Amino acid sequence: MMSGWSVIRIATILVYLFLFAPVAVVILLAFNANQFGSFPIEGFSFRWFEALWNNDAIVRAFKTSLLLGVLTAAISTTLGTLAALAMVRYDFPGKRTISTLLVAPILIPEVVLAVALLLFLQFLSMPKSFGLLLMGHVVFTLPFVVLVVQARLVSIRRDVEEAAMSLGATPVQTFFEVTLPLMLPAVMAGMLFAFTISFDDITGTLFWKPGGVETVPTQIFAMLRNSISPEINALGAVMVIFTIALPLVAASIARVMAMRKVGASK
Amino acid sequence: MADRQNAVELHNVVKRFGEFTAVKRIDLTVPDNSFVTFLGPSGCGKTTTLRMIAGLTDITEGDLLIRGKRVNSLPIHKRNLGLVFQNYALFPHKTIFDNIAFGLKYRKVSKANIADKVNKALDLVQLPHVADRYPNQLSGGQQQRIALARAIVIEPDVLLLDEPLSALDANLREEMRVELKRIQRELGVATVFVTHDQSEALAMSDKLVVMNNGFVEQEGAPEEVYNNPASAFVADFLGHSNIIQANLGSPDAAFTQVALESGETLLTTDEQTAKAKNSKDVRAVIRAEKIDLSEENRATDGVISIPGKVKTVDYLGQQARYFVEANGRDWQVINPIDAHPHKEGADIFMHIAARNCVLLPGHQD
Amino acid sequence: MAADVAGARRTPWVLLSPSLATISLLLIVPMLFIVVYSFWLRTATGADQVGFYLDNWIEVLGDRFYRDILFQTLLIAFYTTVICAFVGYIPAYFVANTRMKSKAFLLLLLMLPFWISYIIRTMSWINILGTSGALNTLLISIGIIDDPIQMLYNQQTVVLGLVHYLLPFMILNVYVSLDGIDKNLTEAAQSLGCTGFQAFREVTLPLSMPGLAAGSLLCFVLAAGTYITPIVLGGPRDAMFANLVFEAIVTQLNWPLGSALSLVLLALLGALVVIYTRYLGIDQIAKSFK
Amino acid sequence: MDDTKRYERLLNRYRDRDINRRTFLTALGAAGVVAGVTGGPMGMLARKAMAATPEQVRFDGWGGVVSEAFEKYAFAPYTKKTGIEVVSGTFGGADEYIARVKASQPGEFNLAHLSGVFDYARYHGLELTSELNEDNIPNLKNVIPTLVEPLRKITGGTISAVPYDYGTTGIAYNRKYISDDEAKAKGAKLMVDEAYKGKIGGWGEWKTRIWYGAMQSDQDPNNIQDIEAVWDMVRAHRDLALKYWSSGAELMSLLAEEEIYVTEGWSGRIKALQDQGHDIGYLDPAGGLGWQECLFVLRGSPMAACEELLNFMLEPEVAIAVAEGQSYPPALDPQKIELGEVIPTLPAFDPSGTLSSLSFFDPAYWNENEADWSKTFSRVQRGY
Repeated sequence: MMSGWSVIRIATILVYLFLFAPVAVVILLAFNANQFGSFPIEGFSFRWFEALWNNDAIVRAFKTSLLLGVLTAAISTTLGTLAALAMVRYDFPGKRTISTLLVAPILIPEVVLAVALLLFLQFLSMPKSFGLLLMGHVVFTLPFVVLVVQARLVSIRRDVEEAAMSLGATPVQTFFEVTLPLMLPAVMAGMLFAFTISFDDITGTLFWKPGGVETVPTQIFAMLRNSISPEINALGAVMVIFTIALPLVAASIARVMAMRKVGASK
Repeated sequence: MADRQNAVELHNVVKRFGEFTAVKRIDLTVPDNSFVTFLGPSGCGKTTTLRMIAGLTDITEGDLLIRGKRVNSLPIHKRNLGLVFQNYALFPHKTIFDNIAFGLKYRKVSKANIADKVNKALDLVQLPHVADRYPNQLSGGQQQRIALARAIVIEPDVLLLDEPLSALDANLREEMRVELKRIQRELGVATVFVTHDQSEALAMSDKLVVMNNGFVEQEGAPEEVYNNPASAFVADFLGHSNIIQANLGSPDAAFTQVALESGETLLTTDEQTAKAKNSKDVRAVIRAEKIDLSEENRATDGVISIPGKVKTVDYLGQQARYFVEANGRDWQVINPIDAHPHKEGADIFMHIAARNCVLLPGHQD
Repeated sequence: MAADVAGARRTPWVLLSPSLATISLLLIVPMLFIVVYSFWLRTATGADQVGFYLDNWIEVLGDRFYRDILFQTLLIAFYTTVICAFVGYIPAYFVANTRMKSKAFLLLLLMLPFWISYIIRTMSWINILGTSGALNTLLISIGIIDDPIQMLYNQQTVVLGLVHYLLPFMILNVYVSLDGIDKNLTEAAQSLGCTGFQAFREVTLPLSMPGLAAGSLLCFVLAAGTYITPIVLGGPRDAMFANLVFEAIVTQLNWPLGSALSLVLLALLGALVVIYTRYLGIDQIAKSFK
Repeated sequence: MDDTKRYERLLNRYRDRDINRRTFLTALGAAGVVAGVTGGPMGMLARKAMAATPEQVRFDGWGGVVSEAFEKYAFAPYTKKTGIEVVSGTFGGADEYIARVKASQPGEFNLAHLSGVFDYARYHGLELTSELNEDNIPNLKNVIPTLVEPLRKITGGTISAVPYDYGTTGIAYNRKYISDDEAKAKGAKLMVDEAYKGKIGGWGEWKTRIWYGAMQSDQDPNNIQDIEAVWDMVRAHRDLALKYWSSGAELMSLLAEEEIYVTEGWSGRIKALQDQGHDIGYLDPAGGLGWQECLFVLRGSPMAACEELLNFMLEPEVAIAVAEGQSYPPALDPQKIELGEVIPTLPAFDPSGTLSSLSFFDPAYWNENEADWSKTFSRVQRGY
């Protein structure tokens, strides 16, 4: 008879398989020579990667998504970190309400958020712009950053900051010299979160993007209207590799930093 | 030359957190070069007071003076204080050198001078070889020394120590206590030390401030506070005392009689009687270690003996604590253990000298 | 110098103001605007008639159709949440309790599906479950079945897609609360005579409830708001409420009606969040993002 | 080297059949990439974010191969020639696009590749139509008149768009399971045949569903007498269908992977499937459903620049290249223009240039019922 723990281990492996099955299929089919990107696989080929590379629209969309994701991550991490600092380090009236408010964007269905903002803009007679798209992304990535950074900030002891100030650092200097380096892992995680959510977003982007701006998901969406092509799988594979590489690189950077901290003498 | 300056003065300082008043009107001075200890149970307001001096907590009412200047709303980073925390609060992401150099950097000290000062500080705390390590590579005691080095290297006006020894184990604590006192002497910096450990407080302080419930119960030299507690709280918090309701009797030749509630009569000095003469009720305070136990009655002039029976004995190393029943009342007695300690159930006599019977005015709470 | 003290009181608001300004301007104000819009009326040409009409609300609240779809949406969200809770608990428990050194790596792996395009992830189920998909091909080649089984395009596949999308949220939440439980507690329970499973039921499970609840809330809200999954993986009938919102606004250009529909969905999910905040606290969600 | 001259030399060589289409495309594409790279991503975005200025026009299309065809054969050369930049975007569907236009400022969107006369009428209803100066579009005379007339009727004599291509939505079936004879015999009713339960597909668009519902209940789709009978057919189809598809890609993959055996389909997509070797039959039933796509100019656009682009896109070389790229015949009249060898083989191609064999959505009739029917369909679709 199997022990309970073995059952749990096997079940865990199964859940992991479930989570990765679609990813594996996407990567597999990206190398399929078959026209429809379906099983059975009829031969190994790089043709879809080649097609992808030659597809200007996708390459452009990829650049846009990258830029959008990076800017979104930068802005929403900055805003979110400040907000998290306020929430963790200070007590003030209405804190509970504000805490709910900061999380609200992930609790409102995105299609509702998208439509509301669109209607509001039209009312203001404001044209859509890349800036608006960016701010839209910032709004719904903000809660994730706030939550991640907040959780981490709680575990940073306040006395380290007090020590810095007692030694003559101003609050701002203290933040950059002590607090920020200590919460960097959470800030990075929040940034990564914001980046990928932005990179992956379709609903809001469809509504908010100004003309001529396509992100990878909207480009995929448009491609689906007119052509089915394993290019989409190749694109998926590239994105998977790209997105897997990012956290892995981040993790190894974190490890190198940790190693340096622990040093050789231990 | 001017008068001897006070490093820190608190005048009528009050701290409220919302409805709760943590510090209820405190008046205190920390003289230059002195080692002042705030002693009290947790929640007594001692840490809050320290944090107000540091500038980590703002003051609700009253004035705070550092070196004669009112600094109530001066932010912490402009106060030039050395602060040592209970959990060291070393920067985990900086080397020991950078930790100690931190304050110097913000004082615009030149690079060469920084290195020089840091090395001197490391020498002072007797850890000259750890500059390149990170805090998590040091033991607790070493981290505490570094925290101290970091606080003193900036040559602070006042050194503030917030229960700096409580995270250390017993032996190390003893060692650091001596070390801390040595360094303080060497530097001559005015020091405020917060602790709930009475032995630390008694051993280290020039001046002891006993706090309770947001008030200063008593301040003074350690031996004075110890021998002559101003309140039942102080008597009980510092060491173990027997506090018994009593009535003052008529003055004898050299002593005054004190009739205890439990029936015995003790003697006390005129000095004590003077303290209580305006009060209807008095309490007699007899420290547990000031009672002499023996199997024979050794009453002499000025020493009363009370017969009793040993109920329990706790061995505390070189001492033993006895609970002695006399007239239906339990007394606590702490005596050194001689060749043969008293056994449970033994009939013994408690001897109490007149000078060891301290009187407090007022009624038992 | 007194300004510094006042400054300390102002600091949190200074720190919060960029976020609050962003959220107010891009979320609160537009939401209020949508409330106004829901009282307008769509005319025959597609233009909007400004005014105060209750027509949209009468239609949305009075029509069984919307109620039924709403119910179906909540049902799908409920199934998704329950499955996520059951399926997600196990790996969370494993990662929290494993003595393997690669705990962080296991967590990172769990997070990875987050980093993969939602559309592609959803669509790839077609390649797995389709008539000529991986699963059917496999089953036929090892001789379990002779003809492909029709697995796609029904409510189950919609739930499957949603579970796949939301599982990491659940696992993360449960993991955080499981990781915070003092291992001594289960040992104490066992020393008092519980079997391993009883100790789990008496100690671990109740203590992990907050994480489970936070994960469930996120799963439920996110599931109830989706519209792409039912389009890609659903059959003709499998629509969710967000699809109606999308249709009203995009296909029928009936923005006032779409606004009213949006608000119904929002009100319902909002109520859920308020109830949750009241009894469990939003902080629990915060905890899960350590 | 002067880019304009290079382009013209390329075009001439292409006209002289000196280089083939692929080479032509590659050369133009390379020019486009150079322009894109030197523009830089930020500059590109900043300019795109603004409303169109006379230096540029906004064009929105379907994306995928169609947009690629447009960019390579029409926009890049046009920009080289005129210096006016064409900012091109894509939309996922006509409905999504009209929603975006409705929420935009005048001038934000200029040109769009829109489907059908019906949408043209919708845009007119939203007062989004403009008035083209036909003198600036000499190539308009080559366009099939029956495609232009319905547009004129809606906008009172003037036009706001030029027809560009056309196609049909016919019945596509898998020959492995359904013979040509059976398809011909059953026609539209093939899609409500119990025998193929679970193997039937259909477009999840209300107009098409109602049109086919009318055919299945033997009514004239442009004059439905018994709408309940139509809804019954829509319901019957819904219950037999496996999936409503919502994109050309889905249509193709459903048929190619044999998830479904029969559906209605877009002629160009089915042609593409056949070219890839799938044994798919395609049938336009009697009174088959035709549609046209036009290049629409929205109110508030820089008219002269737009008109010049339209004229350029109607150049036979450009129109034919685009048509071959997307497998839909161009709107050019085969009686006036030599369309080459490929175009006549495209499904729905009408060599007579009259399109008299096809039926189109009567815009007035369908617009009148739009609000009602689209909403009802939304319900029927979900089981009501």
